[in-house]
Amino acid sequence: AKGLKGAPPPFNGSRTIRVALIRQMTEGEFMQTYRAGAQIQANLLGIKLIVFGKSMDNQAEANFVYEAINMKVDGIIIDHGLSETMMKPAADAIKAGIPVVAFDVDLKNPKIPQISQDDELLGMLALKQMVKDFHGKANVGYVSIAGILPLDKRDKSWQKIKKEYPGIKEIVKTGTLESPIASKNADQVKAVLLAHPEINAFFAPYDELGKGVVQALREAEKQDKVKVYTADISTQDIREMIKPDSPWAATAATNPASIGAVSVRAIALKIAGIKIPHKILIPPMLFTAKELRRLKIKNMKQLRKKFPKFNSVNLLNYPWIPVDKKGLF
Amino acid sequence: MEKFVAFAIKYGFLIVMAGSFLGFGLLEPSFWSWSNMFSILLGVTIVGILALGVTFTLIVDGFDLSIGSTAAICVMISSYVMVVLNLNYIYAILLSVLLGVTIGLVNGLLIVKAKIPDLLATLGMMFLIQGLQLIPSAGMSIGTGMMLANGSEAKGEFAQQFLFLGQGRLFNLIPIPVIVFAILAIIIYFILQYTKWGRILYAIGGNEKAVKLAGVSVERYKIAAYVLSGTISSIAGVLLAARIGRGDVTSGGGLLLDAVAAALIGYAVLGVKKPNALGSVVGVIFIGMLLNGLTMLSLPYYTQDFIKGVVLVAALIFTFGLSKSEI
Amino acid sequence: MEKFVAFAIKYGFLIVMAGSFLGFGLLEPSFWSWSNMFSILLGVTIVGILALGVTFTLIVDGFDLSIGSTAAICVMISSYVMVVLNLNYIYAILLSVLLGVTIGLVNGLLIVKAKIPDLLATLGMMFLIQGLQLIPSAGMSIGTGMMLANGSEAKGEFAQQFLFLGQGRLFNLIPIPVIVFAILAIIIYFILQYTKWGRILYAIGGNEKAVKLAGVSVERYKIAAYVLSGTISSIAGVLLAARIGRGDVTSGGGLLLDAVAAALIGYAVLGVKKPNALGSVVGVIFIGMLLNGLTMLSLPYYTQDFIKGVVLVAALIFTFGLSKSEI
Amino acid sequence: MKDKQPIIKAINISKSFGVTKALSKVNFDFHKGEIFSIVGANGAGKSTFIKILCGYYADYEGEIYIDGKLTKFQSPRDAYEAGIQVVHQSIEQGIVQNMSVAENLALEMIVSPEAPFIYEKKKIIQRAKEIARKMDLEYLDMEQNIQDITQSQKQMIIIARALARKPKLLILDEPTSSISDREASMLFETLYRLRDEGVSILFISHYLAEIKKISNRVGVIRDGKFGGLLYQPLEISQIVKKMVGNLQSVLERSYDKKNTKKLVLELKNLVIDGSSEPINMKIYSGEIIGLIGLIGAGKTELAETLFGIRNSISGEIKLNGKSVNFKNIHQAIKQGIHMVPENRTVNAIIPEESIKNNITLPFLNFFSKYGVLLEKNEIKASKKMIHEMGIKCEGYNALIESLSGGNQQKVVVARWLLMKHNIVILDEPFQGVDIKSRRDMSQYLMENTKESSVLMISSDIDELIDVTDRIMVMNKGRILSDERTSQIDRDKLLSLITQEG
Ligand SMILES: Nc1ncnc2c1ncn2[C@@H]1O[C@H](COP(=O)(O)OP(=O)(O)OP(=O)(O)O)[C@@H](O)[C@H]1O
Ligand SMILES: Nc1ncnc2c1ncn2[C@@H]1O[C@H](COP(=O)(O)OP(=O)(O)OP(=O)(O)O)[C@@H](O)[C@H]1O
Ligand SMILES: [Mg+2]
Ligand SMILES: [Mg+2]
Repeated sequence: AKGLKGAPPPFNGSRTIRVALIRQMTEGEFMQTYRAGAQIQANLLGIKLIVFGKSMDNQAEANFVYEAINMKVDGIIIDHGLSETMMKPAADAIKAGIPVVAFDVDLKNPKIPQISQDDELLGMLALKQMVKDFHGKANVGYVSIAGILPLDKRDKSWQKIKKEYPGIKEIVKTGTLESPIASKNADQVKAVLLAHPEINAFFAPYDELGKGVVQALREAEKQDKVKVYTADISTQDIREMIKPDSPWAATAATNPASIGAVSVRAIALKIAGIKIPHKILIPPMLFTAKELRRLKIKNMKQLRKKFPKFNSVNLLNYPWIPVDKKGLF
Repeated sequence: MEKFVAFAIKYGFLIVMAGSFLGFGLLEPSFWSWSNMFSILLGVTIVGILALGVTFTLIVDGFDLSIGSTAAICVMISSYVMVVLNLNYIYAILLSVLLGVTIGLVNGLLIVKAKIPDLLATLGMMFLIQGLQLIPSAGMSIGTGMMLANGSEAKGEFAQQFLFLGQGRLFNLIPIPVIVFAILAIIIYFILQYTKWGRILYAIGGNEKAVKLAGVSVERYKIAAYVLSGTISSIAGVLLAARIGRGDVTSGGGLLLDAVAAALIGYAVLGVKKPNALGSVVGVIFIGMLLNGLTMLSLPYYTQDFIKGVVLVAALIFTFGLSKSEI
Repeated sequence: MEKFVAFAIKYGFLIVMAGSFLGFGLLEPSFWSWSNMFSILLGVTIVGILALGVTFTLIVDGFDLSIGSTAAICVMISSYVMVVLNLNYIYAILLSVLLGVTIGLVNGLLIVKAKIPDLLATLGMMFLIQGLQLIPSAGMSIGTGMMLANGSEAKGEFAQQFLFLGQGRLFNLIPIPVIVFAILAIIIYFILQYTKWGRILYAIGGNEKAVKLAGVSVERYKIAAYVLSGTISSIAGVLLAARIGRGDVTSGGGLLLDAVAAALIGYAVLGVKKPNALGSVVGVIFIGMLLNGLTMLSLPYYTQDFIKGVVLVAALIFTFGLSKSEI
Repeated sequence: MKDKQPIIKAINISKSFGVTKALSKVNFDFHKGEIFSIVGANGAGKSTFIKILCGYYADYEGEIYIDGKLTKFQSPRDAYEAGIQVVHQSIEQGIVQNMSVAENLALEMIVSPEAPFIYEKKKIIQRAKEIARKMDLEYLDMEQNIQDITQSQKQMIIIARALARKPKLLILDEPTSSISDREASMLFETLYRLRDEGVSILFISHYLAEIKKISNRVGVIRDGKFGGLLYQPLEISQIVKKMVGNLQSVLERSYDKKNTKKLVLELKNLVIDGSSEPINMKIYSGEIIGLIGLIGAGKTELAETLFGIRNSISGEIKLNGKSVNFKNIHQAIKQGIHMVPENRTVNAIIPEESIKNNITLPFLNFFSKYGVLLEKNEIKASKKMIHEMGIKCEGYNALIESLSGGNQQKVVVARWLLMKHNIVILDEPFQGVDIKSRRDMSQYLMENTKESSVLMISSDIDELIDVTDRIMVMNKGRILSDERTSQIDRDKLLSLITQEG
């Protein structure tokens, strides 16, 4: 391996570094972009990234940690998962002398730095926009699924908002993870719209769910009467949001690619023996359809250009760590 | 008494269905609106078309586990052709259908020529396709603006004509996919019920050897059943791509089981106890109606599967349990 | 030549397996370590136990689609008992197994007494259980500190002894679930191969009517097969709960198809072309090994399904395609 | 020889299947040490009666007394325990596919409640060999799969198994319909021996000559009702009369044979497989030819070669003077060669379909236009066949499963007589068919064989003598004789059939 200028060992080229990225979910745009970001940062650092993942199989995820230990990798990134399941394997990895960092899963171990996107804030940003748009009074359809960790965290904000603003009423709750997620949710939402014509806003704190809602509104021809608030963002989402008649009002998001990159930087620093903070929080941003239209943003590339803070999270940056210049983050 | 039982077996399922239809409507009048009827139908088209496909293989006493993944790979191929390769949507459709035919043909050959049991062969095929669909886009969903391997962004778009297939409406009311579904259902019903091909397919399911000894090329018919299953699945895939407007890697997920459930429920419709096109269609509409109605009554989503299961099992006991038969 | 073909059919699969074992080890030496062997085994235990369960129903020429959801509901029940009800872990295990027995019994009765076709009955059951598992916790995952309906927090915890079942190791090397799996596999292998029960189950699969006329209570054996399938699935569920340490609603997901795949691959092992315990175990280990090895060679995850499918289909063609058989 | 008290007494037995009343108030009793035969037309209810007696149908009406005690069997097991052993009519119901020959023979050692828990192959094989000895089956490879042996061997295995249990009452439902004469005589010897040991035997057959030969008493079932008892000395004509009423005594051909002689099928030095000798044969129009031989003589192989299922090694098949070489069945049918295969359950019947659909199956091209079925034509054609062949059924739409064996066979024959043909091959067409149905079928063939011809394969001489114009003997793949039926010497024919080498 060719080393990096001014880098501490082992990044000075003394050997190949292997990092295991262990994932709970592999599908969905968020996950894919996260991975792309991690991969680019790993390439820049000369790290060989080995990705372990099987969609939503928690026990397999625990097992992957042991497989990584067997392979004697230099570091492990645990990307999502259940704390109960992943705590012990992660502790075992630490015991085996392999540094671990975690993203969006609380491993309750002082030796494991926790990277997380602030899900509660994410939900809160979108909801606050809703409160503003509706002046504190709205009949809301809530589309979410319990039992999924980030969604559960965003649910907390929803409960808070309801308490805080009694004018914001939850009329009905639906949601399904059956694939194809968007169409299945669209079917449900259409039924809900017929049964509850009074609904004038939707909170769908995950963009796949949001797409379903938007599709349903279009098919029911109610896109001008209802507004939709979601989380996450992608080119697909932007293209929908900027349509002149789009009911999609706002979405709160972090840039998964930069989280991926931050995760890899964190593990690299751990491998190099450099101390990093225990809690690393990636702040979300709010994007409204109005603003996107005003700035003539049509895709993620333009979004990243126009919002440098969103594009490149300035965390864990060291002079010897190269950063992608092509504009992914 | 005997007559009553016979009646119950024949019409029991339809009565339950009519009952639910009435019940939902009474509790929630908007359930009965035309637009809701079509939204139920639209919701079940993809699964319904797949159920029609799997019916063919069930008739020849086979099984096709690869239908869901065939539809899913067609979603990816359509998207790839339009978005990444930036080609005309006609190619997207043609390539998808061609792929469906090929998958069906390979299934058929594996089963008929290599004599691999149907479940086994199509299961292998299912895994294979599930893997294959991820490769062109390296596991990513395909949409305009996606990053390509060379770092540039995909420029192609879903053609408006293509999207119309999934999202358009006739007379501003009847969704195009529903029309496709209806046409397919009628054709398939007709073929199975009124042509010699249908007759022979059923006969093969009854006693393959006897049909062979009657001078029929059983192998060809069996292969044809799988080719049809693959082709029909690919049509479902094209419509699905047009509906979601994106090459979503997760799109194949629940399709298989839902389609199989519908086709199997079809056995109970009219008490024929055989795979049949009408039954598959009714089965799929029944499930769709149930989900729609229950959602309207705002039953929590997590009770819906349960109720679906209860009604299904009840209908089955009704149909099969009542008919006395020797072993 | 004939001999060679016979040899190939009998040992072809094992040779491919040994070949992959060698290949992976040569490319990645840590593949061969003991701890990695046990990692592979640990990774397949849950699916492996389920595959053993489904083998019983396959033997009597039936099918059990509800195994995955049975395991999943046992995860929820175990968690509910310990976390929400705050009871001893022994109750968690007992209740889970009781539930498994009940589900199996209901399946058996639906199939044998109500004469509902196996696929249909167990599919209905699958939906039903999938729905049922969500109801006690209103669709939420169950973990310590979760909010209960009455607004308080759940106080119970997963007992250490319970977690040990899933996460503990013997001699600090052999994972407990692997030991459970091995014991179950040996018992089931023995029953199927060397006792009259096993013989009778196979005989029923061969010709139910003949066995009935020979004076065997076929109904009882068939029900027993489903009860065993349910019970074994519940054991898998308990282990799964102990492994993940949480009542996770999504835990049932891919279990069914993976288990069925393993059991069906088992047909090819030693060329017996029948469901068998040894085959199911080898099948599941083969899949596990393949995935482990390929991951170590850092093949992207999205190519793994494809390779799995290719190897599966190839092994099948080898086993079934080579053996000539008359119609 | 008879005890006063019957060991089994069945009183007023009735049983219905849905609307079909299969049995109504049937009374029989069986004594120690006698052979009691039950006769009746196809569908009379014989098999149903037996299935009640052996506990297979628990929901019958009436009473069964065993040794004077009222008994109600809930399952076949109960009947076993009471000492009743049954060889059922269908071979498929007697053997277990997934098992070896030894396991099938020693099935009892595996399935009975007293069977040892641990399965020991050696003991099973040992026991199987003991059982096999009783019916001279030691030559069988005990470990081969049951699927790899012939039908008659399977039948012998089932019989051997039943004998091994030393039953009080042994029931045999048409045991001879798929075994050779030699095997049958061996079976009879065994039955005599058992009878003399005090076993009561209940025997069912459509071969009235057998019935006459071996029975002490004969009971008749007619249309599900008790049809009377007959005692020694028995007369076939008397049995027939009780069974089905008066039969036309001689079959007659209703046309003049002389002016129809045209060579339809000619075999020239046809070699079917490597070890067989060339076959030569000529069949003319209007002829009904019999082909007789022991089981395994190669009759079916010849038929299959003519029908395009197998390829011949050398030689020539000429049809209406033109040499033909069929690559598949379809081509054979196109050239007007039709064949009714042996073993209708496995080879011919589509169980879940109607009589009509079963009849028209091979000729759907004829009954359809652009692939669309012309159901009216189908109905007309099948109604005609049902009527002409005297198929007893509720109508053309009845499921074939609901017919009795003989009537099912008539449907299968009707299938191949439906369309014009040059020659129809009937492979064991009368297996399990009652005398009246046989007569009906034969009569139909005689009336309708004018431009075409019939090749009827059988292992029963009397069957063929009744119908055919000429009989050929096949022995180990060779045609040993070819004579006009009117000039045949029965004994000479028999010796040709069985001669060795
Ligand atoms: N499982 C069944 N379901 C409906 N009807 C049946 C069933 N079994 C028999 N039958 C009917 O009962 C009657 C008696 O049938 P059974 O088999 O006892 O006749 P059989 O005297 O044995 O005739 P064969 O000589 O053809 O064997 C027939 O009319 C038959 O169609
Ligand atoms: N299923 C089988 N397995 C093995 N050998 C067979 C089988 N069937 C037939 N044979 C053998 O093939 C040869 C010819 O059999 P074929 O069936 O033509 O005889 P057949 O005269 O028609 O007798 P059958 O009355 O049994 O039909 C014989 O040597 C026979 O033993
Ligand atoms: Mg009978
Ligand atoms: Mg023969």
